[in-house]
Amino acid sequence: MTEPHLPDGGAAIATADPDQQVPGRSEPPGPSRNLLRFVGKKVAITAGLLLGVTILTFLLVQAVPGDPTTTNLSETAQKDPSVVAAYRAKWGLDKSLPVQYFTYLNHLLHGDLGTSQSTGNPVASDLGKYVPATLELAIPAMILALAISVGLGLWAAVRKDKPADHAIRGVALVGLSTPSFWLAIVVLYIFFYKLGWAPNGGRLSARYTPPEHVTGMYTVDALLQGRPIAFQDALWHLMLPVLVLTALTVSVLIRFVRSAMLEVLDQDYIKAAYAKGLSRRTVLRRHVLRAGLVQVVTVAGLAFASLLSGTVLIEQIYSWPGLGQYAYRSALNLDLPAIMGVGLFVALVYTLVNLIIDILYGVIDPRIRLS
Amino acid sequence: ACSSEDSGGNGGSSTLTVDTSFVVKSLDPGAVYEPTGNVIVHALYDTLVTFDGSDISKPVPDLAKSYTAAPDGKSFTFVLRDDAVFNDGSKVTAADVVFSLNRLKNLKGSAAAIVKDLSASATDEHTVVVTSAVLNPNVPTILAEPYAGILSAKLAKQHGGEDGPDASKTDKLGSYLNTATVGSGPYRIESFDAASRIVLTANDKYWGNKPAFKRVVFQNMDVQNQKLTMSKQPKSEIALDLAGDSLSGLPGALQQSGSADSYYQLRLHADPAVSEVTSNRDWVNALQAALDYKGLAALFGSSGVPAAGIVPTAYAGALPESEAQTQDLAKAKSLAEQSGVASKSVKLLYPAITFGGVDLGTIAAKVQSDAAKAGLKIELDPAPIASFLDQRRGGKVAFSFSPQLLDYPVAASVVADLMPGGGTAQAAGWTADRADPATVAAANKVLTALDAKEQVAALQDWQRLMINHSPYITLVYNSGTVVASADLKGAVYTAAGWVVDIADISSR
Amino acid sequence: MSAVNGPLLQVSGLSVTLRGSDGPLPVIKDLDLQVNPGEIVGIAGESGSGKSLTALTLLNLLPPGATVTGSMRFAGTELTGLDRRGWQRTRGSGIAMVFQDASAALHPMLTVGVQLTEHMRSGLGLSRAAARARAIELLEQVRIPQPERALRSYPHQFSGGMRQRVAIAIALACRPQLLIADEPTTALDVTVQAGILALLDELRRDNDLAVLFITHDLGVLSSLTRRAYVFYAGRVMESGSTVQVLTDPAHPYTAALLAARPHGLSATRTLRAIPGAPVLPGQEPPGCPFEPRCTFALDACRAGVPPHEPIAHGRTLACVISPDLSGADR
Amino acid sequence: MTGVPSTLAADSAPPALPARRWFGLRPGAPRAERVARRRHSRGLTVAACVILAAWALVAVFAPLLAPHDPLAQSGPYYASPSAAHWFGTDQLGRDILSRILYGARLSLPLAVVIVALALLIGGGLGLIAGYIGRWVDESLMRLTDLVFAFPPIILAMVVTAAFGPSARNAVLALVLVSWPTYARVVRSAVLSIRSSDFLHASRLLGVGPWQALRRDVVPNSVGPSVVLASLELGNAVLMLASLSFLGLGPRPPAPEWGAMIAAGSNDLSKWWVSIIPGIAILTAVLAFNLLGDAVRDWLDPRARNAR
Amino acid sequence: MSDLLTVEDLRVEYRPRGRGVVRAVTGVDLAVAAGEVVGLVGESGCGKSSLARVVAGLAAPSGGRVLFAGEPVVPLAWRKRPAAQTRLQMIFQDPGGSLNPRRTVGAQLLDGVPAGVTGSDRRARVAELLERVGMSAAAGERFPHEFSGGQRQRLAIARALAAEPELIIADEPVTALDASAQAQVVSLLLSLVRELDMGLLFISHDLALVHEIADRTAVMYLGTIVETGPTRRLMAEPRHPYTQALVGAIPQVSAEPRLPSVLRGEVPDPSHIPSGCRFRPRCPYAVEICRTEPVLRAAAGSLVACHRAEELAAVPADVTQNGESR
Ligand SMILES: Nc1ncnc2c1ncn2[C@@H]1O[C@H](COP(=O)(O)OP(=O)(O)OP(=O)(O)O)[C@@H](O)[C@H]1O
Ligand SMILES: Nc1ncnc2c1ncn2[C@@H]1O[C@H](COP(=O)(O)OP(=O)(O)OP(=O)(O)O)[C@@H](O)[C@H]1O
Ligand SMILES: [Mg+2]
Ligand SMILES: [Mg+2]
Repeated sequence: MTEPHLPDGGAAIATADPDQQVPGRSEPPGPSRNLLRFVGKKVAITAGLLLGVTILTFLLVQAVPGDPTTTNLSETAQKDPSVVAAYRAKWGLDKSLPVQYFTYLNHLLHGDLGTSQSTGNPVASDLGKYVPATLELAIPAMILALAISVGLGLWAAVRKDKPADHAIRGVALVGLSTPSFWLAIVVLYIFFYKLGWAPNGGRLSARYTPPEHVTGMYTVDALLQGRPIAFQDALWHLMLPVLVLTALTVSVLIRFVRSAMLEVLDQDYIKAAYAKGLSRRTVLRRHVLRAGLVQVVTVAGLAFASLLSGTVLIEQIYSWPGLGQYAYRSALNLDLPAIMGVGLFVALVYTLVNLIIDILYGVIDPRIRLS
Repeated sequence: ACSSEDSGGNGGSSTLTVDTSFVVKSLDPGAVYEPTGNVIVHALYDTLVTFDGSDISKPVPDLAKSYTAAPDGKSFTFVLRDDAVFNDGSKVTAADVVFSLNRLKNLKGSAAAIVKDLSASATDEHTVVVTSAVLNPNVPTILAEPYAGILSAKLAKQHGGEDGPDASKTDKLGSYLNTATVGSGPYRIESFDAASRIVLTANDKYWGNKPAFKRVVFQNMDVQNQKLTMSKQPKSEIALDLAGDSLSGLPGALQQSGSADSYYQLRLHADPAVSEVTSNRDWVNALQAALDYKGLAALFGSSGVPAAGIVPTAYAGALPESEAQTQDLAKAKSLAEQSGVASKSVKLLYPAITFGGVDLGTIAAKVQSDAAKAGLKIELDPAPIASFLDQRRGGKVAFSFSPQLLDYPVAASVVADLMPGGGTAQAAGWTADRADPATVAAANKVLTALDAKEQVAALQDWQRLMINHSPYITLVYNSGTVVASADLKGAVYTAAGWVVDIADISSR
Repeated sequence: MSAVNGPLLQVSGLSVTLRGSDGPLPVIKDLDLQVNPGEIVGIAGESGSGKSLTALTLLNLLPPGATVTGSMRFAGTELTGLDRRGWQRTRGSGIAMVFQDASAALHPMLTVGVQLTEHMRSGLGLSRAAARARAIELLEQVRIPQPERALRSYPHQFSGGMRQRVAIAIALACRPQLLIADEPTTALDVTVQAGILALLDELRRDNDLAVLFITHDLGVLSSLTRRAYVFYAGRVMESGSTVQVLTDPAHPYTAALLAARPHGLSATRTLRAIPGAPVLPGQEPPGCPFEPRCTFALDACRAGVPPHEPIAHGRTLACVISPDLSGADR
Repeated sequence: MTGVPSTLAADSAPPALPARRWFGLRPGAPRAERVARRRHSRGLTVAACVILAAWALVAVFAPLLAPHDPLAQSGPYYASPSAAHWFGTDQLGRDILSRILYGARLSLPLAVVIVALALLIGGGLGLIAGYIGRWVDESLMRLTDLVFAFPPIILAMVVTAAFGPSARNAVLALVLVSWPTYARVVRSAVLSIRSSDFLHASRLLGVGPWQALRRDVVPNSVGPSVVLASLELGNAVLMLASLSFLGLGPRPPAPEWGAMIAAGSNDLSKWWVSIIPGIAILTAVLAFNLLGDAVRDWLDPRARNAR
Repeated sequence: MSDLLTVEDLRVEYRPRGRGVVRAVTGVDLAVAAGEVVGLVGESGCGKSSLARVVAGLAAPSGGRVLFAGEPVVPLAWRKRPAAQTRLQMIFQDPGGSLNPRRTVGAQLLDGVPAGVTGSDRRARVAELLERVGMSAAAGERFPHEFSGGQRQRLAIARALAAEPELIIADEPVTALDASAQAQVVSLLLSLVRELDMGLLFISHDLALVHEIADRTAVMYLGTIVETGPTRRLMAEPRHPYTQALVGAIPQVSAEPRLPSVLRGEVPDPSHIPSGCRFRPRCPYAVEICRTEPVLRAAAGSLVACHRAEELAAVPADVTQNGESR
């Protein structure tokens, strides 16, 4: 059976052996064609993925013994068949499954994600509200986590087997072993309940009106609208959840960063850089970091995805009206359009993040072309 | 919109914060049904009649300055006051009332089932007659509930409101009501975020006494956070979901107000074809004797009350506390043995939620462990709420458990539902032929009583009979509680359905 | 660094011990080695004999935990015990190094231009423009076509041979006095190897560069170097002028190495393998490390490590028996 | 969900960097290679083994060790830690220490079951996809993409919410979200073996494709997935606890650690109710993680830096 | 002597993503007879391995034919290999990768023992094979990682021998080994070929090594064979300029050392093969006629693909560019 599709298997050889290329003689075919094909392929894959997500969620929710009418009508109302029938008719639940599905797809193609049965709003507008809330947690947490873990990971790698390394690895391991929701509770207990330094949840103190929806992120919007006090307050509310998310992400990332950096430190080109007489600082900053970033980017992308899901629990504890809470509630209420909306959105983010990673690879590592 | 509150933040006088955990699906009176929605809708829309504070014994005038009941108990005449205006300044007329009540009925929302027998007509601009197709002395109470809020017909129609028979299809008003208010209540909606934050502002055209707070912010907050927040003794803040054990350990300066208006009930299917265990009277009685009602009540902290009958203590007709059920393990054991099915285990279905501050799993686990002491075997079967309701509606669930609230604050409303032929009895397989005739007779007596006193006595008799002859075991009553910061007054809990009248709250 | 009379590099009694998992691991033992200005000196030996470690020791690039004893005098300065600054100054502008695998030794994500100029600016104190000018000059010197374009290219855009040329240019950038080349052609085809060898020889001549050339190919050793050291198990077995060592080996090990290699284009004959396997560090026999594999071994060989001593003008040997190898292969 | 996202472990095999050329891992020095493998702080591994063994013993002997019945009320509700109840009691007056001890009978075996099932299913599919290739491979990869595109907890949440909370459904949900990682790991191992010389050699000797699968492919492709599995054990404990925390795990009154944390999270003044089970999870997961690292170092010397 | 292996106009092409077609082998004719050692030399990337893999049946050719004992070689697929073709065996470059690390050496050798051998004879055969390659029978119990590179390569040879091959294709079998181990393996191979009267296609980029063992040698450049002939003669009097360059580039141990001669340019990318004579861009003798592609032909006492073979035979065989004597 060996090599039933040899050309594919051989691609690895071709990239692993770029010896044959000489500048000016054999540049790969023009980037524009490649880029087009690359983008086309990505779009096709994404579309397939999204379709898969809709089918998956649809089937999943249909397999469920529950019925959305139950959670969206009072118990008394459910005993009245005419009320139930009216409800089912309103939401199209009386149609056959394929019809329901294709109706949904048809709407989807027109950019309509449907209406959430549990909030009564268009799913798209719900997402518009909840997604920025989650991003407001996830983005700073990701940035902080990256900065911290790259710093500490590099430090640990450089000081391999020294006390600093042991300490960093130990803390990361403990972090990795800590249940996020538990950590969130402990932190809340300490900083809110005991010390009173932090608010207890929510995005903004009640006495402030949320800034008008521009980006949906309160801190950004407050700044844009010139409301420094609201900005401060929003920032203050961000503190604990971001702290917890950062801690978790850092502990996930550090070990990868460290091993990536160790791998790099072990490379001949680092020895060669030292052999040239460069200072340690230059070597670490210019040579080690740069090379280590390729792998950091890989895991960072994945860590971002996991961070998004980590927020489900954190949002629960910090009363953060984000995507995670929305997903949780929709799941419990079997709110099909909402679950699908969340699924689609997350799948989109997933492909987007992958795309960004691919692009970053290209930026960081010239060996990797768009292919 | 405005950035003024950034500066006047900590004064706390202008804004009332309401901490509650919510999912508000709609602020349309025709569709509202969840507690926070009711609180808000009650503040946005006036009703014909209402209740005063925590007193739910008798509806008092609101938009109607008076009402009279016809002797047949089927027809009620409401005379509107003439100074009431909607928040656009236009007068509240009988036509608005008729429009609102028709819409409520035809919209086929959650409340439609309650009002399906009612019809309204205007005799003149200030008089409305509401007629019930069946005998129903409780019509005024029903019309006090938030879902019976009165909309401005003109404004409603402008934004797609319909009251015709096919309103359930044609009405387009619903989502508009999340952003604007077409009522005559003390507040109007300022901003609506179904899951995180809802803000009300005072209606400056309000015809009655102006509310003390200009702004009310409903913050979505889970119970634990509410407790934490209140522990910090904030200003101008109330919490609505602290109940049960989460009330303990709160600072003494906080004010608590509550009344036991919900009941937690086990339902045991009476049909042997569904379960030979739960349909076994001895087994049911054994379970009834095995339960530690005091211990169950203690799970709810100070707010729990061991059940005596079915009707919670907040309502007229409740049995006195002295009659509270007690545990009798010896009796339970002997009944269990006698039943002959004690070796069989049965699944207890319940929704996997936290209600009234207590995780239902905890209560179910307590029931399970109490039963085990008498040798009765119960397996717990939590289900997502949707699937729970769906299964129970199917009428094939042997054994289930859930908290219950009254549709409107009259105890008799539960009777029709629980007696053979009622919806719940039906789902529990309790048909007339399986029921004890005396119990059925007692129920009918409650339903036909016209006089309040007579009704109370009948209710109590009925409950005493139900204890040993019905497929229901009521465990405890629990109280909703309003916890308010020390600087507030008027934050009283009402069992009337809207929890607390926001407009009544003011600073000391 | 000022020009000095006498040897450019004088290593004496150098020992290196690495940190192994089960304790210290002596990998280089009592090494004496000398490189004169402008001279190409070769080091040959089997895999694992400590050639690369010697090179790394000379640049203080050993893995953490390594201990170095003995003396390394370079251009009048003692290198053993130098601090970080001191090493930084020595590397690049005193001693430079070319690694075996250029594709691994060039940073894959930095342009040739950056890699070629970054140390020039600190090491030679050149301005950006001056560094660039010198870079182009260097690339021309190592015969890279289109040097301007090459500066903007990444290493992967070059062939293996070209990459090695770039690596050499980088090593030469700060005008080192000594270039250590650790098997720079082992990964290359013979035709490409020939080019690199010619280049190194030319650079030596033009720049008065001393080269310490490490290889395991005796043919390469013969064609390029003038003096040679034969390594085995972290020790020098013999040394002397390359021609003498290779045509008249004094040590049985050298002779065995010669017998094992294909003899180029002379008449076909069977290759003769050295019996046994090379010793691993930490597992040396008490006597001569080559004794277990040596066809001439005597009891005396087991008694102790043979001293490494001069036997004739410019030749040294570490063998107690000094058999007459003329009858043996070559 | 905390812990290493399982996808990380799968894809983190560093993009083919040149093998270590520098310090003699040449074919000629097999022993040196093995020496390098053992360069480890055995202390931590021993500690991990001790903790795990302790937990295993606790799980086995819980009935003997527990001072109280974990399901029965043995004290007042919410009693703070005391001599009678070392770790206090919970909302039903059950002894927390006893519940934690019994909890080990739940979390640890379930974690093992989750990982084993995911390994079996994912590994099996990955093996087939990698070996057969073509459309089989392509469709499997798209399927894994699909699962990866959902954050694991949301998918698990939907599944358990849909089918009702129970230990079985939680396990199924977690298997559903974790098999793709194994599939990918095994697949990529199979792909590299498929182009390996030893497979070619045995095929050339006349060994049939299925026989070769058994002899050459399977034994050589399980290594990485076993490493992954050992690293995932801790994560499985965490994911299970997370689901339980959301009320989607084993049913009450089962003493599941995550659910115990949830029970206490409503009221921080009863800190012992949630803090202590959290520590139980922490130690168990920590031990699993340490052990996973040790297994990886042992099976995969190349990754030894990644600790 | 009839040819055991016949390769006719063999072509191997790859279509890697993002690159043009890679023509790794472009029309090669080759034959190996029983008892004959044929060397195949050429620079890295010229297509040697591609050729070897197709000849052994590991991959299907893009064109041309490979006949083994008169039958076309069946590329491996979802079937067992026909028994007859197991007599064509291959030895790989990487001794670490060519043995299954998780099975004992003995078990792997057993795989190859023909089904005809049964019972205790099978084990005996394994011991015999191990002895034949100079290993003790006890080695069969051990795992590959317990051996050094040279030993592993000998074990790989023993495994190939298990199938009682008539022809062995060895793709750079000693490149990864030390000089000393190289010597061992090469001598072993050579003695086996002589003893068992097998054919051997010995692929290497080390001309000196090929010179030691091959009866005939083919020189490959960019996918084609540019010269072939009896090894001794080919090395002594190379006719193709490329062969000359290869020969000249071998560093010699000599009492009068001289630097090896340099061939300019690089091996071009097989996805961009120059037109005409593919060696033309690097050839010091290229003239106008070289713009047309030469074919392999008998010229100047050799089979050579060069338009100017006769002319060049007249000049001393030295394409030295700067290989001055020192
Ligand atoms: N699977 C493949 N896909 C694409 N190109 C390939 C593939 N395999 C080999 N090549 C290319 O084909 C050409 C010939 O490769 P081949 O491995 O046959 O060369 P070789 O002579 O064996 O080289 P080496 O001496 O380096 O082993 C090279 O340019 C190589 O990059
Ligand atoms: N970091 C290390 N830890 C332990 N042993 C090491 C280390 N680096 C090298 N060694 C050992 O030291 C010995 C000498 O290694 P060195 O790399 O100097 O050999 P070499 O002569 O350069 O071999 P090659 O020809 O393979 O490059 C070898 O046996 C090697 O296994
Ligand atoms: Mg070396
Ligand atoms: Mg090859």
